[in-house]
Amino acid sequence: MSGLPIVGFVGLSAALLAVGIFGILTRRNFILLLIAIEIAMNAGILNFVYFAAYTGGTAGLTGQAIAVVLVGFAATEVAVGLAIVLALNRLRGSINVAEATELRR
Amino acid sequence: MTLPILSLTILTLLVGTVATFLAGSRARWVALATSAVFLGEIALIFLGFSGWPGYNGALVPGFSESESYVWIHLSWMRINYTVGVDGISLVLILLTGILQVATVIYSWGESKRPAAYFGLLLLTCLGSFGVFVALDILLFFLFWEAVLVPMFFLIGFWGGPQRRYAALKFFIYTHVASIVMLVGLLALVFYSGSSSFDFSSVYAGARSLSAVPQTFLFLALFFGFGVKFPMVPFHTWLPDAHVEAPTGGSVLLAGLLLKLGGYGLIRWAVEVLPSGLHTAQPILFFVAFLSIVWGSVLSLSQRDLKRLVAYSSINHMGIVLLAIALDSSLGLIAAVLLMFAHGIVSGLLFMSSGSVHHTFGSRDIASIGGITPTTPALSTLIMTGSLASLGLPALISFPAEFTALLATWNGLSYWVFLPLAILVVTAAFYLWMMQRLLFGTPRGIPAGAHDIPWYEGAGMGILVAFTVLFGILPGLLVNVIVSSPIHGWPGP
Amino acid sequence: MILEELAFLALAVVALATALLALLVRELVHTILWIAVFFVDLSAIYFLLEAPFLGVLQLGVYAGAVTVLLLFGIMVTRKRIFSREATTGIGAVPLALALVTFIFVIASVGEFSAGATVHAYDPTYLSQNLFNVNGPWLLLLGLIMLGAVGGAIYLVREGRE
Amino acid sequence: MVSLADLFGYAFLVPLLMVLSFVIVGLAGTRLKRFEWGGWLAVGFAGAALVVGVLIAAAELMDPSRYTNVQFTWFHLPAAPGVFPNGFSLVAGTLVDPISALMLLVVTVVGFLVMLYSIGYMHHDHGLPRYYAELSLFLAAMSGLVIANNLFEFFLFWELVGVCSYFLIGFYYEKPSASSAAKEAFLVTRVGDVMFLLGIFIYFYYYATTGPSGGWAANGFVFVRGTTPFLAGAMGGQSTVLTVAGIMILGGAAGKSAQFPLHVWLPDAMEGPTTVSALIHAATMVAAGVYLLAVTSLFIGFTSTDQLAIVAVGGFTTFFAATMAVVHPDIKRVIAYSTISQLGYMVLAVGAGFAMVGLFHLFTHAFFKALLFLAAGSVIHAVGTQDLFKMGGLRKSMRVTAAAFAIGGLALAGIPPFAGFWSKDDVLSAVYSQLPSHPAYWPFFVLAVAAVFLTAYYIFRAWFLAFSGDKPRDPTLPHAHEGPWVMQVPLVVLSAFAVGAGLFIFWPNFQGLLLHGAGAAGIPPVYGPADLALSATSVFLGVAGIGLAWALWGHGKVFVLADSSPVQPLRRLLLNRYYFKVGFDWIGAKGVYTVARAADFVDRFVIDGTVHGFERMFAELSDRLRRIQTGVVSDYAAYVVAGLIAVFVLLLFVAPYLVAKFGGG
Amino acid sequence: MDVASFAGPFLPEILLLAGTLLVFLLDVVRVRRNEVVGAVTVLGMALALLFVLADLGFAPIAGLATISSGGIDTVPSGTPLYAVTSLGLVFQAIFLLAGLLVALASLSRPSRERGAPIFFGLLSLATLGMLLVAIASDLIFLLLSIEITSIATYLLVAYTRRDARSMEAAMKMYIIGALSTTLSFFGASLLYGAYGTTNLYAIRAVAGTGGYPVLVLLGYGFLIVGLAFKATLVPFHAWAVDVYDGAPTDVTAFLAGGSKKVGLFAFFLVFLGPVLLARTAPSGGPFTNGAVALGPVLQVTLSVLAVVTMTVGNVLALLQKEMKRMLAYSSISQAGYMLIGVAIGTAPALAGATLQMFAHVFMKGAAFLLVAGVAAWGVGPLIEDWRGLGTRRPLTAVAFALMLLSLAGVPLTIGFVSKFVLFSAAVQAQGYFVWLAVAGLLNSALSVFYYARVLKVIFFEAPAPRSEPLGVVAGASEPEVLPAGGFGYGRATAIALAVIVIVAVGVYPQPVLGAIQAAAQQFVSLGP
Repeated sequence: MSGLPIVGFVGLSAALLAVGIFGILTRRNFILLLIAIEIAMNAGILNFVYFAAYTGGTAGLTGQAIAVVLVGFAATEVAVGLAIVLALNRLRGSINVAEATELRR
Repeated sequence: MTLPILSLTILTLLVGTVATFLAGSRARWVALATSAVFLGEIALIFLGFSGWPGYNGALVPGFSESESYVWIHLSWMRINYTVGVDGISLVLILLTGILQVATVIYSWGESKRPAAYFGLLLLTCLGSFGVFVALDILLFFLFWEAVLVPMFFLIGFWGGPQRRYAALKFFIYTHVASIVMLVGLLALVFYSGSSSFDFSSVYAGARSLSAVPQTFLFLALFFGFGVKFPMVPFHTWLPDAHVEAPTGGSVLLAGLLLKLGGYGLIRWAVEVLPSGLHTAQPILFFVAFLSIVWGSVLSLSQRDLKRLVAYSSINHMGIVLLAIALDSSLGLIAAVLLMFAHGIVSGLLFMSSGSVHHTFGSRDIASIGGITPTTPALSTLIMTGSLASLGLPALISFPAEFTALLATWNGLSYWVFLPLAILVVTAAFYLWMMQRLLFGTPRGIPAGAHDIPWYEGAGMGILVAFTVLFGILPGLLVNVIVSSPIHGWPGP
Repeated sequence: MILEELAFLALAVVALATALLALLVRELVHTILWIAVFFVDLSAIYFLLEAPFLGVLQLGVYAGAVTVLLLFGIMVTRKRIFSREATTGIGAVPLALALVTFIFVIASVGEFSAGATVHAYDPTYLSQNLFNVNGPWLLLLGLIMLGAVGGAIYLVREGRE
Repeated sequence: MVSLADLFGYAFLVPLLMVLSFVIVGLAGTRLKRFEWGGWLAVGFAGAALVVGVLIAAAELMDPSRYTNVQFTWFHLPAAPGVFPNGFSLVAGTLVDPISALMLLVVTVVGFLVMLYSIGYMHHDHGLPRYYAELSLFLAAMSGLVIANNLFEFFLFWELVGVCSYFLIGFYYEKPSASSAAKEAFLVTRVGDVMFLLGIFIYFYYYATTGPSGGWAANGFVFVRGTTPFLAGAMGGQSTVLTVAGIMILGGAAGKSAQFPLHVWLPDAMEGPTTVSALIHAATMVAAGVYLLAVTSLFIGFTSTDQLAIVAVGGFTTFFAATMAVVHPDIKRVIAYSTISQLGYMVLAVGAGFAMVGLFHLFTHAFFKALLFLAAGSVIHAVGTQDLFKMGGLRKSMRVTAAAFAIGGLALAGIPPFAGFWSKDDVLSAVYSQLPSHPAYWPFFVLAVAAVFLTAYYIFRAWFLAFSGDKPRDPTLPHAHEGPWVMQVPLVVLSAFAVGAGLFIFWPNFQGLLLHGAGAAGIPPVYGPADLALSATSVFLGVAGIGLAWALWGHGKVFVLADSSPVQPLRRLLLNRYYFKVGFDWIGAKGVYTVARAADFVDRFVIDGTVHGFERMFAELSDRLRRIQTGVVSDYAAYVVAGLIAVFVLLLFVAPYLVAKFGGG
Repeated sequence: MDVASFAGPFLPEILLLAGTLLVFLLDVVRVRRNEVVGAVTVLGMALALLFVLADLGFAPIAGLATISSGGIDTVPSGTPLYAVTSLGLVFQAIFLLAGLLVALASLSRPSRERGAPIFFGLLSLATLGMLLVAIASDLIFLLLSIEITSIATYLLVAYTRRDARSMEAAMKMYIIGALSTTLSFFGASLLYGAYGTTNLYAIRAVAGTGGYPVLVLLGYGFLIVGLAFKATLVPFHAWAVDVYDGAPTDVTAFLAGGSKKVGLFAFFLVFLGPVLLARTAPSGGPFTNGAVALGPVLQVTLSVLAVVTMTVGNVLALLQKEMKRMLAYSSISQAGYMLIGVAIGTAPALAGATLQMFAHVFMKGAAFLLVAGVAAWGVGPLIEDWRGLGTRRPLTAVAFALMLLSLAGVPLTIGFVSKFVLFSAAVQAQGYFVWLAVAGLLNSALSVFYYARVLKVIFFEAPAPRSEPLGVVAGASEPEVLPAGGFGYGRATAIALAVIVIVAVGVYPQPVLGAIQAAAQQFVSLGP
């Protein structure tokens, strides 16, 4: 099976990473931040899958295996993030990260 | 059977220091006992120096007594605990012993936390002793820094009103300098292709370097040691530290700490980097002349007695630097003599400044004066110290300054006129000080002021005795200095 | 061939668009909607890349579990489910940073020759790889989850006291 | 059989005795009230020293060709390549030779007499233990200087006598003027000392390899008995650096002997007790400068340029100091200026190449000048003032003193047969003998001759003011009376010397002393007809001076110059000592002190300010950087991304560039 | 393959895992007494440490060793995910010591605290993650192990559930941490794309021979940033200050003393191959200078980061008024020193950096533990509040002074030895690395400013009259007396242990330094 456009794939993951970063930098809602992180994370996973597909052999399989593990990891990370969101919401009544600036300077 | 006398001495001082810290109200007795034992051990070292059987002199070539034990051995760095003495260190060790006992006796009446005070005094002396005997770069640096900490506390806890500022300034100046020095010393090891930090192998390795690396190494080391000297313009820590330090601290600061710089420069830079010294000579001369002039001229404008003496120290150490920079055996002998002399004399002067402060509650020579009728003994001591400091014959500074200036003439011919002319200024500020403080009509003397207590007199008396002894018989010291092989002194 | 490329192009555009929309829409619930679409879209890309197992996993874990989790989070932290995000604009600096990062990464693509072969893998081999050779990864993942579960439960449990 | 010559090795006893006196009186003086606070003890020691000194001098007189050197090594440096190929030694020792014996005689005699005199003169003062201790130390140092056998040791004692002088001038330290004068004396002589030191260095350096027995350095630069000075023998005469050395030695001598332009301290040194002035500032210490020049010229030698310089300084000072003495109202200062002037004669003689002539004048001058001072001291003791214009008529109540002062004055004025005549005449004729070969000496010779007139005038002006007339001009003065016997005996003894010391020259043994001391050089010229004329001229000038003094001041008259007189500015100039002191004070107080204050400012604000500037810079930087810690996590994320980009830039652009340019690692 | 031979090399990890599981299990069965769970944790860590030390061959316990010395320090064949190296063992010891210190100190926490099992469980889990980092030989294995530690520490920071400050800290740490993780994995994916493998030894081999595309540079760039989060390098440090400040102080001690080193050891693992080996020219690309090898480029980059980190950390610490934040900044600057070791990449430099990390556990970790204990006495958060501690609690003050002096690099302390070795190594490497030594030393001079300031406050300033200690009525008794009672045995033991190590190793470093040097030597000599 012949290749899909290489620029496209790396471009897509780079773009997703950029979108994720952009989201992390601009959003103030913790949950949106979590979503942005997941978008960026998925860019990495996509890279692994893509490179796995083009590497082939055992090494290629490894890439897919990494992707599988990372999907699980990302979900776990979100769970932890949500726990913090809930605790933060309980303590401050807000999940706006820009408002939590008690620690500074 | 060899007696590890040097390690034994370090151990004695260590134990004595710890015991003093723990001794509470009896600290001064412990300190005195330690000093006495220390003096005894110095005597033993002197004996060993002149061929006392049972000393392992040949271990480190050129050093009469030496000991060496493995400390840190890695594949790329070999550090030993190596100590040894030669003539130069022996003279300065003697200075350490004298100043220690004099300071302890002088401070007999210290009432603010005496245990810690005496302990810190002993610790300073321990560090100085270590610096003078260390023949390994790490050991040297270690003792070097070990002097810094007790002095920081002495200034910071027992000092005058500005003590915190002064302590911090002292610590930071000297610390930055030791850092540069450390880089220089490390580079000395590694650039000379040696993995050993021992003096002898560094000596062998570094001397074979070419002129350019030697110069860079020398300049780094010179800066490191020079701040301790202190050389102008890195000297401003000294007046502040002296003014704020307690008397005992001042004495050791001027008497020992400044000598560390001179000793370090001789041992670790001049001896091992002859080409470096040769190239850097103009810089050294410039700094030396600057220090000589600056210290003297500034002394003239001081109102605080201690500050005046502090600036005069800068002037005297400038002459030491000049003598070292001359790169001749005569100059080096003069430098060591001068360091010894300055140690004793500045100790005497700082003690008398302290006594003036204790007695009259001020050291401002513009506001108190004519103290001689009130305190004849103190007055005599101040006079003795001042005259010794301005180079009166039959007192210890004279042979030293004479040799230094003679060496300067030999090396620099008519340039000697500058330090010579400054001798006049030096005389001027001491004389003016004496005129204002000691003579004239009494003023600013508080009611009930009486002459100094016995212990202060005794402490200063010891120094006066040595001032006169070695003033009349400088040959005793010179014989010691020249009796050991002189490392690569090329002569002019 | 063309078809696949076109499909990829479409999926990529959708992925980007949904990702952006998820972050930019003002209603949080819409965000969840868009992010769900984004996950599904990615899963489609995985299928396109002959990685069906991953595609399924993506659907299950992301489009299913994570989305629900996020929705749950929004529900707990917002009084009204359709509350609006008090967003703070876009900002030039973040945009620039993101763009520069993008440019740096995309610039590296020039290294690759276009049109390599896409290899397909049998999920059986994948599972062998995953559980045999690279088994420790899963072990580590398990440890991560152990900590996450223990800690997260502890954190959240306090809320009910 | 013990001969007197065995004493030579024991010359060190003289300083040793006085050191003992110093130590004992210094430590125990306060408990010796019964012995005049240790004064009698000091007199005893001085007496013992006198005995030794006289015996040594006598022995030397018996056999004037003896040189006896005893020494030990002070310190020794082993041979090192470079300047001191044979090593370097400094030694200490005693050298008894004709000139040191002569000087030793002067020092011990005057020292003993002054010490004795002090018992009476100082009786009412406080701090006597200090006084006697310091005076003993001075005598120790002075006798040490006299018998020193090398320049280094010479310098050592030279400095010590300076310090003793410092202490004794400042004896009345409560008086600001006294402590100020002491400081001034020390400082001005210090200037000379510094030059002296440089001279020593030059000699040491240049004779390190070329001196006798394979390098002077190796055996300690000892003054070696020889017939020719080193300069002539080893260095072959002229060289720039040796000229400089000679000038430096002259500087040292000028400082000590108060020669122009370092003369300012000596008049002020009169703040000390009169006994001190007599001993230190007339007879011995100030003469040390001349002694130094003599020793140097005999053992080392001067170049001809040096000689001219010495002649110039000496000749000019002779006249210059005498002019200031002419107008001064203070009895001690008049004598002090006279001392400067007389020292000028000695310097002149040494400079002209006749060291022994200079020393001869030194010898006689010591006695008559000490006599003058002690007589003046007697007066001051009696009337409690030094102001000549308040005195008058003292002749009646103080006959011994008046006579002594007159004898001293006649000796000073150079009236035969008093001591001063013989020696001063020797000086003048010695210089005169050099005039044909050294025409440049002419002006200084003329000044010296002119000074003879002034000398006679001012000293008799003083005599007339103090002793002639009927009663004191200031009626508030206490009734004058002679001092106790201890004060009178020295006056009598010294008077005898003032009369007879000059006649020694006719004693062959004494002549032998001078001849042998001089070695080949500096033998006094043989008298000829021209010398007789010169003698007559100088005697005539002396008599004329006395006559003028009698005319103006005799019989208690006071000569007052009209305010409008054209010489009034000159008088003011002289009274203000040519404004030298003012100038020196200005340089010291204003010039140097201002520089010192400026330096202090630089130290505090520029150097320390720079340090504090760094400190502030770091504090500022720290404060700025702290503001990036906003507490907003999005900002932190932005830093991470910015850092990411920075790392990319580093990795892709900067680092490759640096590595390519400088090489890695 | 029997169980013993399989499990043998991993006995420490297994022991610790068992301990962790046991602690969580205790929570389930509702045994929540602080002392009990704490003791279990301490026991687990201590046993693990024992075996690690045995594996390192320390004489008295070498008989316990589970790995024959021949079994380590050779390049693993194939592409295994983990390999025990002696440097790894050294680091395991360091990590375990850090964990042990914190666990010991935490024994002194209030025994009624309900979350004790969670705290100790997360603590040992985090430590376990660190142990796993130390044996990683695969990039993904490494990153996942780091994540174990990260996740556990996020939750540890948030552990005091009712404290808004620590929750804020957890939030910040989580967000920046997650971002960094994302970037790390992205970087790993690029490296995977470039080399087709994630095995570090394989990458090392390829990078050493085959040149590098820009993709590799980008991959390493991403990894630098991702790992820099853990190692708190500037400018990726901003979170650390707030988190160190806001987190429960014992946790801060763990973060600063322990988990920070994970990032730095990861630098060792990831970058040492390229730094050491990859000196071949790149294959060309749009940005690279065609003739420059990978290694020097990475060295320069890491050097710049190191210098920036220590300088900024120190400058920021200068004016800090709060004790914990001052220590946090100091900790950041220390990371810069450690990174020097990687940048230089020689065995001496690695040894120096490793010793520095070893020292840092006892200096900074113990300092935070001490701060926590002092705070429990009612002393405020500001440095000012420590006034007069020298007279009121001399022993504590001296211990703290020793730690600060050690941090400042004063001789006869471990901090001096480590810096001495590190900077010696820099000078020994010659070239521009000498300037690294100079920069490091100047920085340590700068650091003296703020350490000395603290010492000044503690020893030279009179106690503040207003900061009445807890339980003392104002004016009722002399205000100079703090409430009775010390730190508690656990904390006191931990601090005493730290002080002993600081001084003992400072005086005679040969045993520790020798072992580290040997390990570093072997680590560097690994490779194709």
